[in-house]
Amino acid sequence: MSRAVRWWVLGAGTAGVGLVLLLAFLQMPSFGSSHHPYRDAAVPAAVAHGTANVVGSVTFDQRGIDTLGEEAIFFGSVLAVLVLLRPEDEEEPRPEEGSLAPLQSTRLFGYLLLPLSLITGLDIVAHGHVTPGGGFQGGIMLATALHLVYVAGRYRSLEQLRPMPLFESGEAAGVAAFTALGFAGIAVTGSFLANFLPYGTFGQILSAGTVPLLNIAVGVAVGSGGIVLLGQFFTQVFLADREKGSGS
Amino acid sequence: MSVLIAVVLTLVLVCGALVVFTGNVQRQAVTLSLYGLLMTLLFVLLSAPDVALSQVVAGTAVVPLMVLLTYRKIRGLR
Amino acid sequence: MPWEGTASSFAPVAIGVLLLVACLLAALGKLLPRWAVDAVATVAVVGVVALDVVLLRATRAGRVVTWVGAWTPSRGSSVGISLVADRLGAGLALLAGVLVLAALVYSWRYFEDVGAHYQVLILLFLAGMTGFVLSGDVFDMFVFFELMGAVAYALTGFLVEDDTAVQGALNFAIINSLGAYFTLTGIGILYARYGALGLPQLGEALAGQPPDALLVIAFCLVCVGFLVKAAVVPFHFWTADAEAVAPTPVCLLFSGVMVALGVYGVDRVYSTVFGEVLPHDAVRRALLVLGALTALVGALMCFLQRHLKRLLAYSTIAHVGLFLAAAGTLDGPGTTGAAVYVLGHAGIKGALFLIAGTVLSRYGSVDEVSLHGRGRDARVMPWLAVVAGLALAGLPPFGTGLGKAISEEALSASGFRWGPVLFVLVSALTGAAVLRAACRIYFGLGPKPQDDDQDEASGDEQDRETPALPRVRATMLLPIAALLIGALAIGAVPAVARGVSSAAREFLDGQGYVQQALHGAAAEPPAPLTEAAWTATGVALDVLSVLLAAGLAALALWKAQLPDRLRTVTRPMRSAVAALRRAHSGHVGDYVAWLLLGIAAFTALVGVPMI
Amino acid sequence: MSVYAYVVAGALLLLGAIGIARSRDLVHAVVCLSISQSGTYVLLLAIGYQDGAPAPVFGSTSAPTTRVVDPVVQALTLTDIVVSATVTALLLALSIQIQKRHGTVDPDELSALEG
Repeated sequence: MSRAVRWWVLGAGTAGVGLVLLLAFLQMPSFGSSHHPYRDAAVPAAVAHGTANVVGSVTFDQRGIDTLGEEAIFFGSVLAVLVLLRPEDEEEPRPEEGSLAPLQSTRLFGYLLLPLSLITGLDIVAHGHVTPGGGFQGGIMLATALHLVYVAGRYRSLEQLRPMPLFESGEAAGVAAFTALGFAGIAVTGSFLANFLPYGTFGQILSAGTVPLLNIAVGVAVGSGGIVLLGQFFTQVFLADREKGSGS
Repeated sequence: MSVLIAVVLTLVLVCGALVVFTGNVQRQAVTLSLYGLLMTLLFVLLSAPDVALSQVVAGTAVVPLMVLLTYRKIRGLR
Repeated sequence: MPWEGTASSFAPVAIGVLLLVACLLAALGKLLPRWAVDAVATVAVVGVVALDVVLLRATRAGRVVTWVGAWTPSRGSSVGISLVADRLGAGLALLAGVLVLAALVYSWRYFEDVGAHYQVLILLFLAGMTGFVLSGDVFDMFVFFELMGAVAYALTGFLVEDDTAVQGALNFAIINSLGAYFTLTGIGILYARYGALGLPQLGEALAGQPPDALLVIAFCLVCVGFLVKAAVVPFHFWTADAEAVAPTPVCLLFSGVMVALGVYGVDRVYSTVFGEVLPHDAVRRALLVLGALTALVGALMCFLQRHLKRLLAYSTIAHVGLFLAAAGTLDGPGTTGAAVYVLGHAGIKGALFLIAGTVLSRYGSVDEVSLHGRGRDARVMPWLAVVAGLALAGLPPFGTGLGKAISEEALSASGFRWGPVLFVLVSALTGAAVLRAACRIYFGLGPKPQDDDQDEASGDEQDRETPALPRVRATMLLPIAALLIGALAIGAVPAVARGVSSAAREFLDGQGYVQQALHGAAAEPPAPLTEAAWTATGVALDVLSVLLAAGLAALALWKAQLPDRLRTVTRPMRSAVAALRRAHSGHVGDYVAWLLLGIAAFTALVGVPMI
Repeated sequence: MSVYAYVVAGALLLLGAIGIARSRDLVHAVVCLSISQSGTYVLLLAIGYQDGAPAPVFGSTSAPTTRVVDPVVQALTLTDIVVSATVTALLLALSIQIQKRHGTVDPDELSALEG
């Protein structure tokens, strides 16, 4: 329909939905109220399972199948990007060489920050059940940290460091590990995704039963998935430069 | 409701409008990154550290980077 | 305690197996030959279908409740997520499994050069549908809804070489995602006041609450995502774009079961959470109005199409309107009619999409006009197409005819005289469109139509999805025949309709759901309904719509010889139709505008009469 | 002032939708979609907030207490942010393919799917 009609429909729709939302917001408990029934049950449940980071307990222990679903969405989306950006026959990805060499300072900071950010990422994954963080955040951090090699060096060295098939199967392995832990729950206690490991001492690294293991599985999946994702987009950009022959 | 949260909420709203109403995609990616940072600040103020960490990693770094790479690819194809 | 026991782990095992096999195929896909990938995927789906059958039998003794992670309720409350499989939910999961199996078998020969990624996406799609149907937690339903969505966007744009595929996929993705965000807003509003996400917990928390604005708005917003997925007017615009371009086996899944899950989502949320709070007649009126509108728009647009897959997509929209109208009566007979109609329609529409796939693979186009008489050499396919067209119009004893008859009976019994008229007209129009296309392509009936209007999306530039096949392979013919026989069995075997009626009454019993899921109360399934069977008026109305369909098809085939007087009659209608056609513009901005207006209108439709 | 946070969330949701409707570039529309989505994050976290309550993470110093900000909405939001980054990547990949196939990403020129 013409732009003018679309404006009218959009205007009416926005006004209507705005009014609807406002009416609902006015009847909701006021911002900052202390009325949180689900929290009153979730915090003791997390403490009972020895998980200091209650968010981690809710994500991986109390509402585990939600996170399994989110993992599957992540896995499906990365796969979809692989499918949609698969190089057709006339485009084979060969990055352009001889582009601008990075400044000396960038090289220095890049190579200094690389191990630092990798360790931080690993720490955030491993301590997901004790301090803020977890598999999702740590995984993406690891994925972006690896690309410091490209920032500080050349794209070719990054390519050698990350063979794509390894990370594709790494992502599948992470999701499979998460599901396998779910089945282990059935084997041990008869209930899917149950927290069957000992809960350890509250607040220590060895605590919260299966939550750290699930965090690590998610860290592996999200880390490798992130690398595959960014790799696909970088390959696409270099494809364009090769066709046009322009500097990258 | 503390004044600081109200201020940051207003900044988030203004920056969101900025992202929506920037026509050029390249500038929009940079504004999106700024928007991600403001959201991170808001989540810290709402005492949600996990979500702030998630936002700073995904919303500030990865998504704008992919938007820029997409923009570069589309401009290259034109 | 009623929550333990082996039956309670069937649902998570089904989802887990699908995910594990998907990961296996994704990791090893490149190393295995194509037949091995197909074999592994098919065996996995057969296993899940078997699990669904066992789960369905287990639900005969009452709902199978699974509290994931051993978070079984204590003193009537739990922080965990429940998967509640009642007979209707398990039946829909089984239907999804069977259709995915048919799609996989059809894809063996249909696609040549597809890597393991296609099978992995299909397995994830089944995991999403199974999880959505069996979940007893509204946020969990949202997560599996998103999983179905993300995988569906990829499957729609799978054939990236085809020009229109990717644009249809992006329109589908943007509109579905926006709808999902409104559902999440509704969940958030509900969570703010009641602090619960599980359907049983919410049902108990809402019982006895006065129906104020927050509850009406929360219900309407939660339904938005489901109504978009169900392709209900005015949220339906993405459907034709997506289904016109998606690979044919994927269209079978979209039209066969995915849109029906949207209607299921609305009904499940209403009957378990809002059933005691929002007055039935307000919600009934809204659903009936939306259903009737969707049915009419879908049927009219279906009759106007010449692109086979768009024709079938609009026919699906028309039938979703009928499902919503039938289920909108919110009583036993209506829900039974809708459920039987969904089962019958899944078989018939699935077969029709697969037939359209064979037309595309043999003749290289899905444009009815340019394929005039091209199919004369086909032997079996023409008769399957004609039978499927008649069955779509409601030919007894097919499941579609029985579902239509029960629904008409339910609507007129609850005082909506226009119900039977709507059902007969819409099924006749959609049946006529299919019959017209089949006769024109396979039998070359009617004069060769000249290409009059060029602006319309003809199916000519539709790229061939596979290299030209000399003749239709057995693995493509088998699923078509199986789906048709299945639809026939649903109508002919009386036990099916009786079982569905008992399942429908159990589905509507929100209190029983809460008591059994949260407090472990034993629940024996209700007795079947007597109305769930063929009746004289039902058969009469079915025969009437079949004859009407045949008449309309003949009229369309030989419209060139019509006397001019008759054509002037349709002059004013023509401008309205042109406006309707322009509204389906393929522009994502229009679709977003209609989405927002639709949300406001739906909320007003439910809420205003209650003030 | 108790609804200001919710109003900002609702505004972001609608702003994104308006952005998609008026957009002349599909990549711009995808970014607007992610703005809409961030609206739902603000709404969920605003619902979970409690005045003066600390974060729901207990260290060796802070003893476990239920007087913390709601952890459930945080769990829902944190996974959603990362996962939706990949769904946005999926939409960006689709828009790259649209550019390859149609030579344009402007929805007005793309309305080829007429009728």
